[in-house]
Amino acid sequence: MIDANNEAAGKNSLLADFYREMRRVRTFEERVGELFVRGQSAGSMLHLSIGEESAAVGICANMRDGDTFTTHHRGHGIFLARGADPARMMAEIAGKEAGYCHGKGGSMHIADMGLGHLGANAIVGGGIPAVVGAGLAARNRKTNAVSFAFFGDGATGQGILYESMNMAALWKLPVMFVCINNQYGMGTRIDQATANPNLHERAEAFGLAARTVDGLDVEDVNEAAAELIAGARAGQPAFLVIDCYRFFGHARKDKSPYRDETEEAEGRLKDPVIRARDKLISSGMMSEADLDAWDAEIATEMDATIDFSIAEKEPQLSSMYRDVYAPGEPEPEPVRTRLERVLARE
Amino acid sequence: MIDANNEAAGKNSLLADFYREMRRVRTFEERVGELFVRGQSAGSMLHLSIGEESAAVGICANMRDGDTFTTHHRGHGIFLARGADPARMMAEIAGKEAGYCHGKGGSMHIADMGLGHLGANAIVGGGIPAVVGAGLAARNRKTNAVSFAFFGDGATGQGILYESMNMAALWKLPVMFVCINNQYGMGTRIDQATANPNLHERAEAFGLAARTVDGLDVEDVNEAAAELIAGARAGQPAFLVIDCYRFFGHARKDKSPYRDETEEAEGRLKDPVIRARDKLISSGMMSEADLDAWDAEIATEMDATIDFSIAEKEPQLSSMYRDVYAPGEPEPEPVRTRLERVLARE
Amino acid sequence: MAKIETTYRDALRLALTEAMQADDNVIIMGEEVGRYGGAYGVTKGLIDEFGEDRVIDTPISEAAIVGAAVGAGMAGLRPVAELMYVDFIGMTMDQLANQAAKIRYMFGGQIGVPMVLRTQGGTGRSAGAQHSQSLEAYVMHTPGLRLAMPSTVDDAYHLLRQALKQPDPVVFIEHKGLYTMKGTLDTDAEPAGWGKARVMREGADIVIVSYSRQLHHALAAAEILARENGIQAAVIDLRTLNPLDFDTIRPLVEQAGRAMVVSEGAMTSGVAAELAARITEECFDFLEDPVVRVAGEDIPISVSPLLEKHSVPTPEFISDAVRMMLK
Amino acid sequence: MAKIETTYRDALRLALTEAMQADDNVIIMGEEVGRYGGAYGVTKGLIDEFGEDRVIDTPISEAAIVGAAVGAGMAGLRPVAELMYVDFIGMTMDQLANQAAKIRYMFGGQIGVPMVLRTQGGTGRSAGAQHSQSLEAYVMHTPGLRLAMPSTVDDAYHLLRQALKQPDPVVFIEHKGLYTMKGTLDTDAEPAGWGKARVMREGADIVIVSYSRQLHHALAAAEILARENGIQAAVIDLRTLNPLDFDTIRPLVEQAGRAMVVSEGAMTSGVAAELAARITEECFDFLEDPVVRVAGEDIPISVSPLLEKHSVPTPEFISDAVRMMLK
Ligand SMILES: Cc1ncc(C[n+]2csc(CCOP(=O)(O)OP(=O)(O)O)c2C)c(N)n1
Ligand SMILES: Cc1ncc(C[n+]2csc(CCOP(=O)(O)OP(=O)(O)O)c2C)c(N)n1
Ligand SMILES: [Mg+2]
Ligand SMILES: [Mg+2]
Repeated sequence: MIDANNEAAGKNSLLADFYREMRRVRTFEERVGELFVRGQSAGSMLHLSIGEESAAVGICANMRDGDTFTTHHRGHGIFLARGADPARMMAEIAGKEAGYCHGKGGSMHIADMGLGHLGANAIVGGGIPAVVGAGLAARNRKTNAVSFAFFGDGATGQGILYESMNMAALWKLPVMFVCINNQYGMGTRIDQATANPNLHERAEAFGLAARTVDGLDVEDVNEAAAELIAGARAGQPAFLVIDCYRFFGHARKDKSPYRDETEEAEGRLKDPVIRARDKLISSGMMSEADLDAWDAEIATEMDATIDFSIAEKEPQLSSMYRDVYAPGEPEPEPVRTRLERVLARE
Repeated sequence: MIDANNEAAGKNSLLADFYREMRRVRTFEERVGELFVRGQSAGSMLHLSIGEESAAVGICANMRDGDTFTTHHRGHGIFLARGADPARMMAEIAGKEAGYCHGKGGSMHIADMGLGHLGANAIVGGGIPAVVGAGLAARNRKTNAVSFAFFGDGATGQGILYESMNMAALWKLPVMFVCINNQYGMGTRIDQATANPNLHERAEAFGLAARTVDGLDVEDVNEAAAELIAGARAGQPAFLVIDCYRFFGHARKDKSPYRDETEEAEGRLKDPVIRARDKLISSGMMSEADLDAWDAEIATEMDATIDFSIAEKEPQLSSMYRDVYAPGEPEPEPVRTRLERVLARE
Repeated sequence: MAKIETTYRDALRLALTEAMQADDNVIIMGEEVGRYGGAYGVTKGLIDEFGEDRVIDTPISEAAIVGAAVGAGMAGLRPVAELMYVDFIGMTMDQLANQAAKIRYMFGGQIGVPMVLRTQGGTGRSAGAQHSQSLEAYVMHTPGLRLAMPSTVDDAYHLLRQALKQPDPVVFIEHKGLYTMKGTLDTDAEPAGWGKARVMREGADIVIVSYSRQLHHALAAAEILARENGIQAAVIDLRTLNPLDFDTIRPLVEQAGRAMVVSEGAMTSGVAAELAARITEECFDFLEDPVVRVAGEDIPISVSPLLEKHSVPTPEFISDAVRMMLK
Repeated sequence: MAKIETTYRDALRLALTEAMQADDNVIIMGEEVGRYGGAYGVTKGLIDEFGEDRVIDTPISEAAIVGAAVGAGMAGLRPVAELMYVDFIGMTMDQLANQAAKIRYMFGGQIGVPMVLRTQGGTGRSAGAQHSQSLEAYVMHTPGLRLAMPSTVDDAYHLLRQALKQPDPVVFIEHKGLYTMKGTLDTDAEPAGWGKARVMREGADIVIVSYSRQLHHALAAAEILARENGIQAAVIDLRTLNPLDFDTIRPLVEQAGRAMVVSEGAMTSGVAAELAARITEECFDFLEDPVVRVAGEDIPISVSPLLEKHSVPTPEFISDAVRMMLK
């Protein structure tokens, strides 16, 4: 977890920290893919954020304690960049008891109140309006917190985004909308989903501070984010589009037959991890060997998440009825219990 | 029903026709108010379009045979301007069998397939997406028709508007969005509902041709409408905001305590009916006496709608189960019949 | 305060006022709840007492209103969101059923959504097909959502106070036909507990289970039956549909051997179906007759006052139905 | 064409293809229905045959997809809108329940909305709480909406063809667990009529009423029961929930004296409640036991495959329940 405003304290340059964190995200996602291939993930609805690391890292570096955020179905990287424990994440993705949500949520429903993560969402756009409410809470409770909604370009098809932006602007809430434009919603390219792909213009029309930044360079993302987030914290809600490319298929089984290889090859050149690495080396800030050492360290860290998640146990069947309602409330009556009761007639 | 493109055939100037039609709308609405006061309306959810006549008349004058439209809860004027029979409208508002919808719809659910009226709506924004579908039908069936969605400023709070605009622009549909900005949604002034009241900017951001016109002068509305509708017919969907003022309360019982009298008095100066009348007189096109004669004629016509609607009978109770499904399909079983059957045990 | 004569509407407002006085985190948000005072006047004056930051007029954006309430609830507020008509719930069902209802569960119990969604439903104002529905079945069918439907002045106050203490999302559906109803409210009296049904009338011949405005129709029917036919009907007010209090229903039905459920919602796959199925399961051996469902017709509601009236149960219909059972 | 061996998925595609060939007004619209071929592959290749004007990829805008289909249907097309998961119905409920379902009625019979909303639901892919639901009860409770839920390869084709001839809006819910199921399809054979249930298995001891994937669980349970306990269970596939064919159910239940309903949707206020209530009303004097509801637990669905599996009825559970009844 990086705090871009408190880097003096760190021993590395900010860019090095960014690189390290982006590499962690990428490696984690690669391991998620592996978990699936090994048949150990809960299902195949796994959406990797490879290619989008600068969005996760560049934004999260500007978050503060108390800030809150919601993410989408492609949110692993964001949560990791905010400080999540990758082992508990992987366990959740495997549907295990040791996961963040005890195996009930999975890849698309990870949350952690400790880190202000109000939850990933499997409904495109579903997590967006919550930040308006969190923004109201921040305003009324004077916490000085900002609430962030992360979502993809596809979510700009959802009406609730506009309702939420309108409210945020009207009430001058400390809210930040982060649109990760990876050019695709499943098989639909952004220009096949809208006549005007300059998405930030919509936000402007509602009165938000809005811009688009190229996600290739994490430092650019960080800079744009820092500026807009400062505004948001002061009551000018903002909207940032981060342009990037979805390196792989929509979910684990999608081989992207709807786009050609040339396009993919070009898209993958837009690699924020490699870009940061090249910059670190060419500027002489770090050597290739140092970076390789980091990468290896990270690989080890992430390998362990797989072992951990596989070794952990499945949730107990009895936990099924827990947490529908608050602790202390009666659990829903199991169908079997009901039947036994109904059929236990004299 | 005026056809602005075919006025050579008419014996009056276009402005005179506009005036006449706007007066008919206004007088009809006044009679609706009277019906309520006389306790003869079905309920009190009656939303009068007084002050908005130029929108109804200026747009409808540019419609053609085969064009379709949806309206909102304040849609009497639009339907009338499109050629509705005011007596059958009034009967519907009274909940009578002789009404357009046989007393099932009422003020907020009048429709008429003959005139392309796909229906008024009691859901704010509820009728908007239908025009996207009607636009698709026009495109695929090559009918050259435009489909119009009429709605109030308040409907810009509904996400479905943005979803619909995006689709219309993406598919280049012959669709026209008409936003009647009467400055209020119930007790909420437009600037209390959004940070940026320049509503047409939102449509622009989605790729629509968009502008705002002052509704004071029906000729301005007609002109703006003609231009945008021509574009829409050619596949450039459009959005027109018509600025006006809601002269009276939201519905019949609302006395608008949330706005002060000065504002109301000023707002009512923005009167498209009086403006047209003044223009006709000052330009010498028509004399005051001629216009008075028209007004009197219209008053008589509209008075008759009240008598008609009061004299007509209520729908038959048995019609209750009709039209849930298509003719020929079994009607839903009445609860009473079910009970009789269930309790007729040997 | 003790006992006061008041209305359903004012009792609701009192509950909101007291809750807001007691806890700064309670906020109200919805269309026209502030300056206008609420479409049915429930929140009148609250904006003056509590200010714009706590009584928040929103744009006409039902989905985001509910969604914002979800986020507010997660972030430490106690939002009371208002949906002007329950008929508009369709726009909010994703936020309500996929978000509010499931957040605690999906996130493994980390957090709940302590919000109340106040709304109103039902017939009686010639408001037509899109403003007259009784859609509680959608809510009752959604695990994770509590559902309260007050029928009395007393409960307008007490149930709302109780709803505001729940850790989980509560959909609180008032009835548009009850706002002007007068009654006695004892704010100090120990109310019936949250999730507990109330026996409103004793009677050994049949048990009528109802809620919201139909409770009054059931009581009226019971009066008619007692007067005209000497039939004694017990009448139970469910008060909440989730939790559902079966312990109050069971012994009475076992004793009477006959039960009827009365609901304004459409019959098919509605609340009445659940209640009938449940009573049958639990009391099968005691039933002389099948549990009778008296519910809304399976049709949209017309604006015509005549058709509207007969689209849902009337006291006459209920008493007829009881007579049909007992003849 | 006559008899072919095919899959549920391909049978659906065949029905769409033939309908589109027969009528230019049939269009398909939805997310990923074109170039991608549908999230579950049902519409694969159709865009090549019928072009972009008839197989329309939409933005991710469920509410407007349904709303546009309503307008298209009113304006002369015959739209087949696809909702990728029935879990997303929450965003469309206003367009579906307040518009599509009520238009014919509100407008006094002037026009209908001949649209089909194809979608899929159910558990089985560890897709979590927001992608695994069975929400047919919301639809069944809404007057004006037809509801079809095919369980067999044969019905994937025939029911969809029939749905495409209906004058009223049809919600057509497939099951994600059935797409790869193989079976025989006879396109020439006279299918069971629209709105008619089908007896899938005879049996004198108990009648199990089900639909969609649970029909197969019920059949599997019947096999277990026959084999292990000599119990003969009749199994009925409802095929459509609106219309609901009671004439097929009644005589069988009257004969067997025992009935069970099996549904994947959550128990409370769900389809199983309606079916249980209805069977009880119609067959009360013939019932030895209360009608037993075997349905989804009243909880959200977990991503954990273990919890997911036990959140809905399994064949073992169904056979256990029958044994409990008959012991
Ligand atoms: C409301 C809703 N509609 C459709 C889907 C199915 N779906 C899941 S992800 C996705 C594409 C989303 O695209 P985008 O928002 O750009 O995010 P990305 O996958 O590119 O990160 C779709 C259509 C969904 N989960 N929720
Ligand atoms: C979805 C929905 N939300 C709320 C309402 C209640 N309501 C009816 S009209 C109205 C105000 C609409 O304002 P506007 O769109 O500007 O139309 P106007 O009344 O000014 O013509 C409201 C909030 C409704 N009918 N539908
Ligand atoms: Mg994307
Ligand atoms: Mg307005």
